Amino acid sequence: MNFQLSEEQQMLADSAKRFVRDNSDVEKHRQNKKLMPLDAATWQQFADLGWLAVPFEEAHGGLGMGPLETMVLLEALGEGLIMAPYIATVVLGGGFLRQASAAQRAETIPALLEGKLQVAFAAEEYERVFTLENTAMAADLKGSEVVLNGTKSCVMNGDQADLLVVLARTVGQPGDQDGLSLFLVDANAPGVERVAHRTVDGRQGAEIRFNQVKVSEAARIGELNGGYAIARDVLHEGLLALSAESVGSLSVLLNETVEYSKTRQQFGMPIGKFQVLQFRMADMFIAMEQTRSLLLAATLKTVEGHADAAKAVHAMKAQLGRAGRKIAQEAIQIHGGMGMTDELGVGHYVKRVTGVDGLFGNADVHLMAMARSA
Amino acid sequence: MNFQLSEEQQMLADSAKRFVRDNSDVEKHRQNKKLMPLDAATWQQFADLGWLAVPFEEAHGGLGMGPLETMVLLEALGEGLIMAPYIATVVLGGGFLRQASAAQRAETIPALLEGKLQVAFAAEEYERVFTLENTAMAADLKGSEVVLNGTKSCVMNGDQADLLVVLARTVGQPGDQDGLSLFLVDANAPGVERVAHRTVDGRQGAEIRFNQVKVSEAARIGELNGGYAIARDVLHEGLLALSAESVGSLSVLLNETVEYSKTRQQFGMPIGKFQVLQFRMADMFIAMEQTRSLLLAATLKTVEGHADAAKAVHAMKAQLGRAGRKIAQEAIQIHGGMGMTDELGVGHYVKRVTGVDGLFGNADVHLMAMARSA
Amino acid sequence: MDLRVPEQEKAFRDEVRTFLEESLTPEIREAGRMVTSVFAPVKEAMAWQRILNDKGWAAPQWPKEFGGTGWSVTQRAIFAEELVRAETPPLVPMGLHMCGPCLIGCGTEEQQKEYLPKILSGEHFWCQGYSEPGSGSDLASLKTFAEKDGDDYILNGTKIWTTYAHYANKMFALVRTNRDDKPQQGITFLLLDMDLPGITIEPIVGLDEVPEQCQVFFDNVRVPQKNRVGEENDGWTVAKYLLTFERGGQEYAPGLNVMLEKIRLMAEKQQTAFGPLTKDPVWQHKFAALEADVLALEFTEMRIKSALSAGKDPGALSSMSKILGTELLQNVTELRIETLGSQSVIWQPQALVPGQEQPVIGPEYALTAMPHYLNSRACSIYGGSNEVQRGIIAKAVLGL
Amino acid sequence: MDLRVPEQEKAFRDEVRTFLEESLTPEIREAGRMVTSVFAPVKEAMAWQRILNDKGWAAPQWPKEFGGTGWSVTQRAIFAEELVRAETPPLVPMGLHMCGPCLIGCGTEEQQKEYLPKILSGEHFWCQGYSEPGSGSDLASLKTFAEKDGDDYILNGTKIWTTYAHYANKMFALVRTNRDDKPQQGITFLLLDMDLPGITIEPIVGLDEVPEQCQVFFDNVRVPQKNRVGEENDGWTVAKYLLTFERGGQEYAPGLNVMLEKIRLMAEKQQTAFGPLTKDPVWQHKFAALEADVLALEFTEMRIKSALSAGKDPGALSSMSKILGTELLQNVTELRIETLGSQSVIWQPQALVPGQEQPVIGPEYALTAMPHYLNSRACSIYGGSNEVQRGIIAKAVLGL
Repeated sequence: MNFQLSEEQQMLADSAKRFVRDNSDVEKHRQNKKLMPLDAATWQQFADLGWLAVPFEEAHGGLGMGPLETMVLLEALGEGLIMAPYIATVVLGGGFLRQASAAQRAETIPALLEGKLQVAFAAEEYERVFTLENTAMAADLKGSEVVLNGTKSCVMNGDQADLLVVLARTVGQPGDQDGLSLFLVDANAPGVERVAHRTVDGRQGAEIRFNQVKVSEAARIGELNGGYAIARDVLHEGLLALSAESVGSLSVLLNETVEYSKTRQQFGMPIGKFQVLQFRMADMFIAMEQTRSLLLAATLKTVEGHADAAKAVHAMKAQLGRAGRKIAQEAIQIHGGMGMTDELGVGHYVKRVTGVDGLFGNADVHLMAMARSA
Repeated sequence: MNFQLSEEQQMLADSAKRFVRDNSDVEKHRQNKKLMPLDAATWQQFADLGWLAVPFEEAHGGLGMGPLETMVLLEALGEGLIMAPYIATVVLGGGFLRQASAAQRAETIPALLEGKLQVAFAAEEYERVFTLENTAMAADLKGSEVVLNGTKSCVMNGDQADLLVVLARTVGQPGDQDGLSLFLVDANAPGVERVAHRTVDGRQGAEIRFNQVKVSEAARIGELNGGYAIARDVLHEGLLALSAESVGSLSVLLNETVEYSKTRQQFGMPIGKFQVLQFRMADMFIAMEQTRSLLLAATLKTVEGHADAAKAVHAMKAQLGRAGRKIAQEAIQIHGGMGMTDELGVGHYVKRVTGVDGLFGNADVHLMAMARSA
Repeated sequence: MDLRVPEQEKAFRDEVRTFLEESLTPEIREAGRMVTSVFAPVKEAMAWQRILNDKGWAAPQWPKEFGGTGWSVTQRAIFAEELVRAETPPLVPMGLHMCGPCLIGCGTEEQQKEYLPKILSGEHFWCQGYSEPGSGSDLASLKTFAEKDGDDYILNGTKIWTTYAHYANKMFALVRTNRDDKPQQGITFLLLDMDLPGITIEPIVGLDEVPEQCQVFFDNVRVPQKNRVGEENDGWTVAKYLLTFERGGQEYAPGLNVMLEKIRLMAEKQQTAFGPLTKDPVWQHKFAALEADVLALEFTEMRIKSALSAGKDPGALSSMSKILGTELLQNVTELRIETLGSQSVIWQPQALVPGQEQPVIGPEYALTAMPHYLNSRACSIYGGSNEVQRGIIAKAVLGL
Repeated sequence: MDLRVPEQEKAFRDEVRTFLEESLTPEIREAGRMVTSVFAPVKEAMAWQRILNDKGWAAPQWPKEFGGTGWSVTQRAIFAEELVRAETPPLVPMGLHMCGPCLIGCGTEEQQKEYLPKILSGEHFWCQGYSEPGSGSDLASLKTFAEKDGDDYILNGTKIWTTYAHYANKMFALVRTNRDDKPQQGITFLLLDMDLPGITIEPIVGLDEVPEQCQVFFDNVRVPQKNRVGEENDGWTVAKYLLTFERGGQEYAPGLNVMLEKIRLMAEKQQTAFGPLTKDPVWQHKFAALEADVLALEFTEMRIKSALSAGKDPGALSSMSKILGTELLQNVTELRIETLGSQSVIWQPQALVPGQEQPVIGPEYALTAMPHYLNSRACSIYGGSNEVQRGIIAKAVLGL
């Protein structure tokens, strides 16, 4: 058992922390009050730093790293509230593309590594509580083609994506794990209509409507009706990354709250001297460290293929929701009025953490998934 | 709308408070570490004070009062942690007997009013989460007789009872509201075997085994298979009484904790000066007053026959469990080591409040019942 | 004890309902439905106030001689409940609920005659200049100074969290007039025009991207001394009069019940893999726990009204109702975003501006959820933070 | 980073398991299963200690030269985990875990030779005389006074919450030897015999009706000065040495995991109207939330061990593990009584006394639930209350 970073991991962490020190996105969160195009310069920097290559095998031109390195990188990005769509394109997108056919891989991965391809995972649907198996959107088989009809909601990075990974139901009913299939769809294909929107956390997504969108057999990832297992495994890597990023953000929320409480004077002393606030900040600290422990648990169990890895991932996302809610709410309450403003960084971290619980199933969804995976 | 006690109710409250001032049972809770016989003298006092007659119609020799007066009386008894089995015999027992046939009433109510009859409601069963409809114990019809076989658990006052009200299943499956029937059974009838036990709250109950116990048709209360509605309504009155008693106990727990915190010195000052403890006691106060509000809601809605009365009763029992747990735990924590002793009253109040949540369905059971009665 | 409602109160409720039915315009109704704050959009709120004022119902809590309605405690509660149930936009409170009562209690007859009718009509739009950057919950530490100069005061300093200062033409403010007194003394209650030379207003953008609050700067602003309410250095007494006036405080349960019912309807539309979310026991459990809390608060508030009607001081119960009301509001808005999942993550603050025509992305009912969740975090901060409120219970009620 | 377990550690775990399998008697196993406190029944706990001592495993945390095992951090953790998983009764800690380390760190060679072997063998049964009626979490305020008189100290005062004083033949105590110093100075660490003239022991009955704690009175009790550990007035240093010795503190997760698994098995037996309780989503939700908390704590404790193994100070993580471990224990015992409903209300403390033959009323697995729930409320009080622990995090970790 060993919780020390390897030399390579430490280098990655150092480089990410350096980047974040010079490039915090908090100011952008303050300024962006309407839909913005992708920050191409930052994305190119990511490519140049080799970060886009992290989770890809060396045979595909990648660095041959995995969830541990993604964790190290994302935690640093979370500290700077960096909004580049790394999880959508590299972790989720890359995760699906690695499972795609040789032809699909050859067509996509080099472009992704160069920073020329944006990807989005179209999974959620309106008025359906998110779990993969609750997917309802139908994909109808017409000969060797598949026809997609329906709407995907809140597709993160869906507004910028060149390529969509669409989860749809080829047979069965919502609730069935069987009968789901995954398709790679050109985001600009005929019949694909995208309505871009901002999200509460300062990022962007899209509602994506599919109107008689035809895809060929070659566009499928994995077996017909066998998309569930692939989607689950890739999503779990996405959740690991999302949690790593959030742990970075939570640590900033805690630190900024503690520092603010040391300077803000009320009733003749710094509010950090009030015992009630001290205890609440101690509880914030505990909640954050417990989240970090579950992040380590879920990431290491996944990397090493433990039987209870999936359960640990669910536990982590649930903890992230619960601890994130608590830390965010306390951060605002302790900052008082200042915590409610667009001016201070704290509010933007709060909005990110709040948004994260709403993505890919909230704490309750994942607690129940834990119960089912027992 | 009016929340003031009537003159008659105020007199009852005053007399009960006087009794409790002179007769607190806290010392008995300290002394009784084994099974004790009924405190007949206290029970006779109850009879002499007219308290046993409170919920009976004047035609039956009662005072013609109802749940409001029971509330007033029980809250005072709860303040003194009085262990007399008023709820078992008068509220539940009396509630069932009032619904019994004229012959049954004539045979039982006068004795009850004189203090000569103890009653118990045999409802719970081992390894079955309590709801009335979850009753499994079977009552088999053999001609005009019914034969009872099985075991009832944790029958409060079951050790002292002369008369048992037994809820059993005449048809159907656990989960069905239909098919339950109620029987009056002589506690000393052949085939009835009672194993008395103490309960955590300093009271007593019994496991009651029924071995080929035969009862006649005349022993049934209400229609065959129609026991559910009667049991539900009587149980709701029992829960109102239990909650009123508990509100009395909770108010003592709060007061004793506040007073203790004013005298106990640590780090050079009374612990009640520490802001963290002040806030926690403020929250205990809020929890207690919210419980009192729900007690009023449930009692008044029941008395006036509002459509949502049953839901309010469930809300109250749930709140009692949640608030009681919180207040009890804080009372111990703030008392420190002294709260963990048999010596101080506080521990006995804690044990009562803790026991109450376990009786007739805990907070979760009643929250789900609320959801079903929506 | 009983919950009975006398016939005349039922008739009164019907009268209110009929009036609301007839006089609420579609624009006002929409603004009410879309509210995500205790402060409604100004235009619609003021339109609604004018309608109410025409009926004589703009300030039921005022004494009849100043334009109040003369209603009983119960009638006022019924009226407030019906406004909430009809989802009317809340009236802007600074004039009607804050400045007005202070003038009624402590203003001169001249001040009362000059200002009260214009508060009712909405001609004067007031903002409240209490908080300062250095004094939030600790008002006694305020520093904005008013120096006497002839018949005027000359004001220097700054106020913050001044709701709607950018819409206001009047401000009532607490300012320091004596630096030597004890902190709570030496404070004076002043009325001033917002267009006076030397006043600068800087809106503060909130988490919901709405500039609801402002910071206001005073640079040698001349305010006539006749604009003082009460004695010099005695402004604390004027400000505290409001507490006497609003004994029992605000009722939260009616609004919470409306929100719970709306959440239940939203949950019915959300499909899980096992049926609608309303059939999910975990959701039911959370919802029931909140329903129980709100029912308890409803009866706590009834106990307060019952005491007030009987001419008694509800005391401790009022102290806890602000804590419960605000924290349950926060819990309810939290359950709503949980109920909506990623639909609440979609961010369209522009769609909440009344009258805008751009199509909404996602279910329209999801639109207010996240802004309201975020905005409601402020409820436990302003108006005496809940830390201050718990301190009051500990000290004043429990004697700690 | 990895969770890999080296082969030699797997082999060690097997060795421990085999030993436990072979050496646990039915009586000791039963006492372990029935434990409702951190303190096991004395007779069985001491029998178990003698077996462990024969194997040389009674005090793995001690240095090898004093009778320890010389195991690594990981081996010690494995050993502790296996004891918990086998549900062995916990060893009485006052000698092995409290007094022993103080003597190892601060005792004279003579004291070490005299006492340590008898701690291991159980010949000396120690109790801890720290708390006093006036000083619980505030140890520095203790008042029991030791006056010098020739070669002796003369002790007067009283100690409280002295676990198992009525079984003990030795006490280690903190006593005041100088009233003029600052509170934390002027305290001396003394060893004394429990049969000295002038000592009176009064057992204190707990909520679970078990007299686990005592109050001990000293009336002119003569203690030889050679029984002092460390310097006079420097007892605080001796007592604090324990913190250095037990860096990282106790592990809670293994025991919590055992309890959770037992609760799951109990829940499987409880029938709701819709199937076993384990299929009830509300129960599942609560259980999963606790499982997540315990898994997090397990990894927090692994992070502590990893730091210790690397020779680093786990610092802040240790401060939080006592809070989490005790509060999760309380939550787990609470879920157990909720799972058992009225079965946990039946009160049979006599049935918990090892070896008694009276039949149990209700399911036997329900027997320990309520006593353990009640007893565990003490965990957040003793050993530095959780209020003290949160204060440490606020001050030492967050710098507040």
